[in-house]
Amino acid sequence: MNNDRISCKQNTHKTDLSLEIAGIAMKNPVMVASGTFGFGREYSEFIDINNLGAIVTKGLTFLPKEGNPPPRTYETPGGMLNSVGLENPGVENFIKKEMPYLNSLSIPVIVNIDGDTVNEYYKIAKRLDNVKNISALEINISCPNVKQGGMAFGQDPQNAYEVVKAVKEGTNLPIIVKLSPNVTKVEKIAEAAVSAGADAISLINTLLGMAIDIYEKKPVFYRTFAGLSGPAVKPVALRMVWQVYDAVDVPIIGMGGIFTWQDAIEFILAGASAVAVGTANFVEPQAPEKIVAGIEHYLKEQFEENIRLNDIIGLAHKANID
Amino acid sequence: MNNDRISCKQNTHKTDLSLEIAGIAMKNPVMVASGTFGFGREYSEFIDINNLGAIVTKGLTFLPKEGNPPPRTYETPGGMLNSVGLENPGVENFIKKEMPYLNSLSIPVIVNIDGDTVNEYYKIAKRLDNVKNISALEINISCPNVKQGGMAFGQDPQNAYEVVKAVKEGTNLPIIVKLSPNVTKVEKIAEAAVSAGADAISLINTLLGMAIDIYEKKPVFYRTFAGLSGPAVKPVALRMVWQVYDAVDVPIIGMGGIFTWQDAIEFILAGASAVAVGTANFVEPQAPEKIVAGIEHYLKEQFEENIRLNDIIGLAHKANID
Amino acid sequence: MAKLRFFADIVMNREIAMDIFHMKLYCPMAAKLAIPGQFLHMRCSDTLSPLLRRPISIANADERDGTLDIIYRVVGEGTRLLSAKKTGESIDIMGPLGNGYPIDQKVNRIAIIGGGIGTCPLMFLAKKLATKNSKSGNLVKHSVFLGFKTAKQSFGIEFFQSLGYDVHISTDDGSLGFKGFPTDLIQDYIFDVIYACGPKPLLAIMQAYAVRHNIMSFVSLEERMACGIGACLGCAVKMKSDGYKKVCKDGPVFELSKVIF
Amino acid sequence: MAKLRFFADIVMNREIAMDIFHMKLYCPMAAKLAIPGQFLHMRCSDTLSPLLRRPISIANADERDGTLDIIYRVVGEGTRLLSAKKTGESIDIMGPLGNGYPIDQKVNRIAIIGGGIGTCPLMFLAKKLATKNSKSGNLVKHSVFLGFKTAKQSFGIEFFQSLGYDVHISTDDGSLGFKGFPTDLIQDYIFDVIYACGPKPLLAIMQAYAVRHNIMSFVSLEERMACGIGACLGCAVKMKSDGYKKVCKDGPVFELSKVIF
Ligand SMILES: Cc1cc2nc3c(=O)[nH]c(=O)nc-3n(C[C@H](O)[C@H](O)[C@H](O)COP(=O)(O)OP(=O)(O)OC[C@H]3O[C@@H](n4cnc5c(N)ncnc54)[C@H](O)[C@@H]3O)c2cc1C
Ligand SMILES: Cc1cc2nc3c(=O)[nH]c(=O)nc-3n(C[C@H](O)[C@H](O)[C@H](O)COP(=O)(O)OP(=O)(O)OC[C@H]3O[C@@H](n4cnc5c(N)ncnc54)[C@H](O)[C@@H]3O)c2cc1C
Ligand SMILES: Cc1cc2nc3c(=O)[nH]c(=O)nc-3n(C[C@H](O)[C@H](O)[C@H](O)COP(=O)(O)O)c2cc1C
Ligand SMILES: Cc1cc2nc3c(=O)[nH]c(=O)nc-3n(C[C@H](O)[C@H](O)[C@H](O)COP(=O)(O)O)c2cc1C
Ligand code: FES
Ligand code: FES
Repeated sequence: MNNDRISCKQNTHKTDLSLEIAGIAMKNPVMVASGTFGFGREYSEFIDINNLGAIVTKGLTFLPKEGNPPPRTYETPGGMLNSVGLENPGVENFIKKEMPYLNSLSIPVIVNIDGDTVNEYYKIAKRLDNVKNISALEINISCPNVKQGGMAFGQDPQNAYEVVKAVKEGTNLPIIVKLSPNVTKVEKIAEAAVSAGADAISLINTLLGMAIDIYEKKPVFYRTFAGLSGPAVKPVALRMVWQVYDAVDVPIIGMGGIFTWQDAIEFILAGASAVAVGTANFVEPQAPEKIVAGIEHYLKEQFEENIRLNDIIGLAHKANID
Repeated sequence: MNNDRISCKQNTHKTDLSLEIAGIAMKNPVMVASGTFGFGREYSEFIDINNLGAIVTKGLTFLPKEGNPPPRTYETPGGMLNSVGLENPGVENFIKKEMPYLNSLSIPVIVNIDGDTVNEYYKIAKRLDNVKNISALEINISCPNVKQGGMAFGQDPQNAYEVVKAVKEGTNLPIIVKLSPNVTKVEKIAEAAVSAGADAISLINTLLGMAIDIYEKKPVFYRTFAGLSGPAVKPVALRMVWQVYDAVDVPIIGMGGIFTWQDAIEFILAGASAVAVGTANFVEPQAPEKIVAGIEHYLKEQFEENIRLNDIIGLAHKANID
Repeated sequence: MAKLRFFADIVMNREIAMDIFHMKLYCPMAAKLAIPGQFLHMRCSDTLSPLLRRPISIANADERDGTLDIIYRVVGEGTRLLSAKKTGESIDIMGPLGNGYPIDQKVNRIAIIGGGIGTCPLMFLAKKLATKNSKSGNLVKHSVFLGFKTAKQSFGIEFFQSLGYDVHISTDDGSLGFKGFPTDLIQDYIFDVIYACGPKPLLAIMQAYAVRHNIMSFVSLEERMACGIGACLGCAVKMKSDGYKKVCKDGPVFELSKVIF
Repeated sequence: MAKLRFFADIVMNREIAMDIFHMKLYCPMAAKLAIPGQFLHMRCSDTLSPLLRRPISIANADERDGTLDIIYRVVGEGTRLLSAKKTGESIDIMGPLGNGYPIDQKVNRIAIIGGGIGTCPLMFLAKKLATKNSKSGNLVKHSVFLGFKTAKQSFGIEFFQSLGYDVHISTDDGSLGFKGFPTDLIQDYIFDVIYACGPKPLLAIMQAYAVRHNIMSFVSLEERMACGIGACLGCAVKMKSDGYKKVCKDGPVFELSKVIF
């Protein structure tokens, strides 16, 4: 596979974690996953957000969305289910109330967008196109917790193609397409997204799961199904990153169960140019910062001087070929 | 949905756990999952196997199979990956060396079968057709750990249909079809299997996952991918049982991460007539026995007298409709 | 920028009633910041099981000796692991989190009403109110109404008494005090402000009562939490207007009249 | 039908060398059944993390006082949790499992060779061999070759000496005994039977040595395990003929000459 998916700005440090994905310049490859970090503000009491590679916002819809009735979260072995249902202030309120804070950050801001229809995706993209300080859009075609749209777009290559195409028409911003793991062949969806113009692929969104309250004798969640995330899903996420790396030539942002720097390295060796930390934030707010430090340490310990992050992306595929 | 998927033999006890699935009479709904219980002998030093509802053997191929190189197992958060690769003695050795012990048990014996080709499935089914004391065949169209066949049959409705059809031609034994969770719409595969004559559906087999050794910088497993099982996958398994229950009218055997009786009850309320315990056996050999006791206790505590297991299968679907 | 995340030393952890534990933590910074109604988001294990943190109310905080108290009931895996922790171990906490009870009202007659483990945040509240009243020279007697399942699970009674409150007790089985619910007892009195915490049925009755008598009331709510700080939108509770609020960030204390039960 | 599953009481659990712990368990039935080379399959936590059991060799068993000893190195989550267990707690074990070393050979010169934590099963073996020899009046001196990373991680030396063995020590860094590997030391001697346990490179060298000198040799192998009893086929090890064997059931002890490394 190719090594030039990301171009690294070389600097004088021995280990250079900086990279550029789809035109987004990041000082390290560790982002936070959409929906697990609000619009950033809340975690500023726990970490220095400017230490992250990039921030990804909670999913936005065109109009405000109230979200699902409680309960919205439920713990499972090694993971959790969520059914937030894309509660969000809508694109206008976002621009008015959240962008000012995001503008104050020195790191790239990636806005996660979601729609019920292809046209809604188009409209949000268009509206965000001329907003300053947005580095890229992440198209969520994989949300399992809404009545319409969401995951359905991510389960069929043709649907995925159309959404991406529409967003491309609405904006000049780089486009990251976020895939659903609830498919037979994730690489087919990735290929469709890339052929429609995706500049990068992110995966995985949550696995579709559920829980039943055995005393109430009914599903825990109002919408019956909910999204599974956390360490439990890591082996599946890693496998899908591997498959997509073999299938497409755009950079991959890997996520799903990343808790430690060792997890992050697994994703990078499998083919992810960057990683995103989701559920782990809830348990260990410093997880992203610790992961940055761990990656740096790993590079220094395991490779010769002047190694670039770039050099180890997808490295495990080569071992495999031998 | 219908209540007559299973017919319960009423007896004088207050809680009657006995049931009949696809013509297999079981004294309780707790089975063990294929590949986690060998051919039964090993666990006889830890539990009284005759207390189980039924035993399901390790997957059999027509000829002996050596299996995959080590490592074959790997622990993950709340679960494990395996890549055994269907090591088994082949159908003739099975009949000669393993059936005598299985004959000595008083519970139904279900034989799990696997093939590289449709014809191999047919041949095994035919060979086992006239072997005494086999209660049913479970067709594994979902093994992720072999080079050919296996899961590929379970990821496409047409392929699934053909395998089941062929097995039906080879045998008069009841047929359970074991589905792969690595699909976009599991209910479509279930429908295909039923239309080809499946008498019952079992699910889920393992989720396709992987792990990378960050110091060796290569995949942990020789075949790169491996199968994820254990509590981590339970929410996904439960969701799929729910979906298949809504789609087909044959009994369902639910499995995937069942550890406690509470887990088993969740599956039953979601629509499983019986459950199978897999990975949990490794950790808690008495898990199946404890689950039987727990189900009995739950029925007594939560329902009025004379409740039958039958009455609560899929119960959570009704709550949902209200 | 205060980082609200600490590794606190466990000074004490012992069973004070059936399945109810009292843990004292040494954590000067958190003790200094804490106000009644806030909670700690606690990691119960350093493994991945259980995964998420557990929210537990602050039952007391002593700024001078730098300690925080929590009182919790063992109900599942997380609280079971908490109860197994030993003096001298340290524990990973986020907090104090949430908004806390407003206590600046100039009022005469205060009622505090709690059910079971809901008593915990009310203890800290009672202490702050008592301090405030003694400072302001306000000597009006305030009332506390507490309900427990059974005598064996009761706790905190002497604490409220020692602060000078008029304490009314009920138990479901009549093994201590009135047989019934604390809401049965309160119906005879009238107050200027009510502070409540407890199971939903209790709170729903109190809501009706407060609306009927037009009493300003504050309630601390519970909901399943992931982040505990307002980032995941996981702990939604529906309000009569304004849609969903977050228990962890907008609450856990809300105006009782606004909540939909 | 013996049920090989017990809740054993922890009699002792303490660090005996850097990161190396010695745990003594009270479990009369298992102590009675155990033979050298067998292992216990231990649940390190009563939560789901870590999920699987961990195989640990039996380092000693005393039928009279009903105890078993294990010695383990803290390398990951499971062994870390083991090391945190306290006297008086109980622990869930399956065992004794596996086949054990054959010790019925009528031989004069025995070599025991171990590397690091591989020393553990050899301790129990040495004790059994010593008992057998003293019973049979066989007074030939047997040799033990042990290799450790560094002096601080060494253990068991006095144990072998007290049993009357001729003990040869090496360390990777020369901080104790010979600087190098135990395989360097053994090259000067000739034996009738060799018992080995340790890292793969050590075993591979020993295989070459044993084949060259045509010495009957037994080795205890390690492989990742799920069930530990032969049911999952997870712990495969390739043999020169006969395909894969199961370390847990067919082993962990194998004839050294038959193993493919
Ligand atoms: C703001 C707030 C303050 C609280 N204060 C106290 C207190 O002072 N003392 C006390 O004993 N308990 C208190 N609780 C309840 C306490 O959080 C739960 O009892 C605890 O999380 C149960 O965890 P577990 O692992 O033992 O139980 P499990 O049932 O195994 O927990 C499973 C999951 O459900 C969640 N959960 C279970 N019960 C509750 C609940 N009642 N509310 C919210 N989430 C729940 C857990 O956090 C966990 O994510 C408070 C809850 C909230 C939201
Ligand atoms: C038959 C047998 C006897 C053993 N006897 C001893 C002993 O007496 N003392 C001792 O310290 N160690 C012994 N080991 C190794 C011991 O099992 C591992 O060190 C231990 O499982 C590590 O668990 P962990 O959770 O601390 O490490 P982790 O690396 O976190 O474990 C992750 C997984 O890998 C497996 N694993 C890790 N290392 C090994 C290994 N070397 N062999 C097999 N599986 C491994 C674990 O069992 C677990 O499933 C023995 C292994 C076997 C197979
Ligand atoms: C509470 C919660 C809310 C989420 N909301 C969104 C969202 O709005 N948009 C989106 O694309 N993904 C959303 N996700 C998915 C995560 O971004 C991420 O893809 C997933 O959780 C897997 O990563 P993890 O295992 O590290 O959490 C959400 C996940 C959680 C747990
Ligand atoms: C080690 C191992 C071997 C397995 N072998 C088979 C097999 O031969 N045939 C089969 O149909 N399923 C096989 N499975 C899948 C299980 O039967 C079961 O479907 C899966 O593990 C999910 O259940 P669990 O989470 O309870 O383990 C195997 C699973 C494991 C862990
Ligand atoms: S728990 Fe995350 S927003 Fe309240
Ligand atoms: S560990 Fe299961 S067969 Fe050896």
